[in-house]
Amino acid sequence: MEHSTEETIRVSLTENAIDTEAILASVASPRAGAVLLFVGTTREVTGDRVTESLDYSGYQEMALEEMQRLADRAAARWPLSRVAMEHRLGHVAIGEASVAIALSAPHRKEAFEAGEWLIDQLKESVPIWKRENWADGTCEWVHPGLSSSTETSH
Amino acid sequence: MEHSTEETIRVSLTENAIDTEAILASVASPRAGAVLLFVGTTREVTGDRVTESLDYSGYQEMALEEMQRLADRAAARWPLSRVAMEHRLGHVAIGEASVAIALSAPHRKEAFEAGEWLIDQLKESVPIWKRENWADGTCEWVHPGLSSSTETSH
Amino acid sequence: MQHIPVQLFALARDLAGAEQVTVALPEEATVADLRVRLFDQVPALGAVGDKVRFAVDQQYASDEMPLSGAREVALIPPVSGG
Amino acid sequence: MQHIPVQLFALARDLAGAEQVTVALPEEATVADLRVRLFDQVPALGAVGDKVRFAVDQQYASDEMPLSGAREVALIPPVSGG
Repeated sequence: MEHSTEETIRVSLTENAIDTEAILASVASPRAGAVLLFVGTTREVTGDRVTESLDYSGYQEMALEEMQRLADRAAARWPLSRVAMEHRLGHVAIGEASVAIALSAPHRKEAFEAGEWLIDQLKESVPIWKRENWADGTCEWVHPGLSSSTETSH
Repeated sequence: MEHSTEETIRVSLTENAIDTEAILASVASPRAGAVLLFVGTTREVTGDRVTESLDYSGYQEMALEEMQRLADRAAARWPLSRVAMEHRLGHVAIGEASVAIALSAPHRKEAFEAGEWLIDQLKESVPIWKRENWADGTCEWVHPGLSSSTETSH
Repeated sequence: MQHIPVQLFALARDLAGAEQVTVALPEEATVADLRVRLFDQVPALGAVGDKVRFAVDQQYASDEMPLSGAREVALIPPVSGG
Repeated sequence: MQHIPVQLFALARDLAGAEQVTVALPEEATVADLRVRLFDQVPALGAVGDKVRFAVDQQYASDEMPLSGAREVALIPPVSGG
């Protein structure tokens, strides 16, 4: 599933392994002096619990729209050459990439700023949800700010 | 040419194209939630001058030592899982990578901070020099802070 | 009255036991009215409480936003992508 | 007296027309003494002026550092890698 309203910005969702090399290649630009790639991967241990795998679920149409809006805002705020964002959906094994953000810019400072801003914003607003499958056999949706999936409302 | 005193840090110099995928793969870690790759590439236009190509020359033994020292300092300052730094030497065409820095960390904030610090420091202290081959046929060593290669001393 | 299908995701979908819940509201209703009515109608959604946002036509919507003319409405519990 | 070969790079190498210049200095000489003597001996290096650093045994050295026992000395003009 892919969304590309401008040739300089590509956002996508995939049920397959994220191809970081293809994403890097997609932001190549002769005007760029800096290329930045951020990859978010599944950690095996969070606190004292062991994660066996993850499942990502998304409100797909809106997730693509929101990723496009974030990339547009980044491109308006920093002089970026190209931006690519891809998020994985479905079952994700430990150590595999769940998200990749790549961008190119004339200078490195703006590349780092824009890259960090994009992943921070993605985690705030793109409607995608992670379900942790713990090694003890239980699983749980992750909803930051909600104390627990089994607690009742406050 | 490669230098690897600890398995968590790899620094290298190469006269071949930088293999970004191999560098990314070398920092994979099950403890990492974040992987960052920075690639510096040759820009075609700097100000109003057109660059045709670059040649990088290094004090190789010290360059490797200095890259290792920077990576050690970064690993002491931030909780990093792995660090890889590679710099290209010799003739580099427009659009090709001259440097790549990859690292993995449990969390993204430290990955961005350490990545930006490493490239900033590398550009300050690693003894490697760039010669710009301009489209007009002239060429010039780049020595930041020196006004011109042809001026006499002050 | 308008009948608004509200899409549910993640824990909200599990709590409601449905991918979608339809809510009946007056024509002049806003997102705030939808919020009250939806939680009345499906008490199990209380577990996601007031941390949820609503999206109208694939954009986050303020509580004041009128729902008339909305093509697609969704309840968005706190997101955890990345 | 000690005879210290000083490695040159980039523009400094082009200016001196050599990859290395050997400087004779008293045993107790420091990096600061080397700096003065080298620029006296090879005036063409003046074009890189006082922006250069020196490395002793592959580490940047302060002006106060003594040169006795140094295995490798290099003149490091402002770097431009990256």
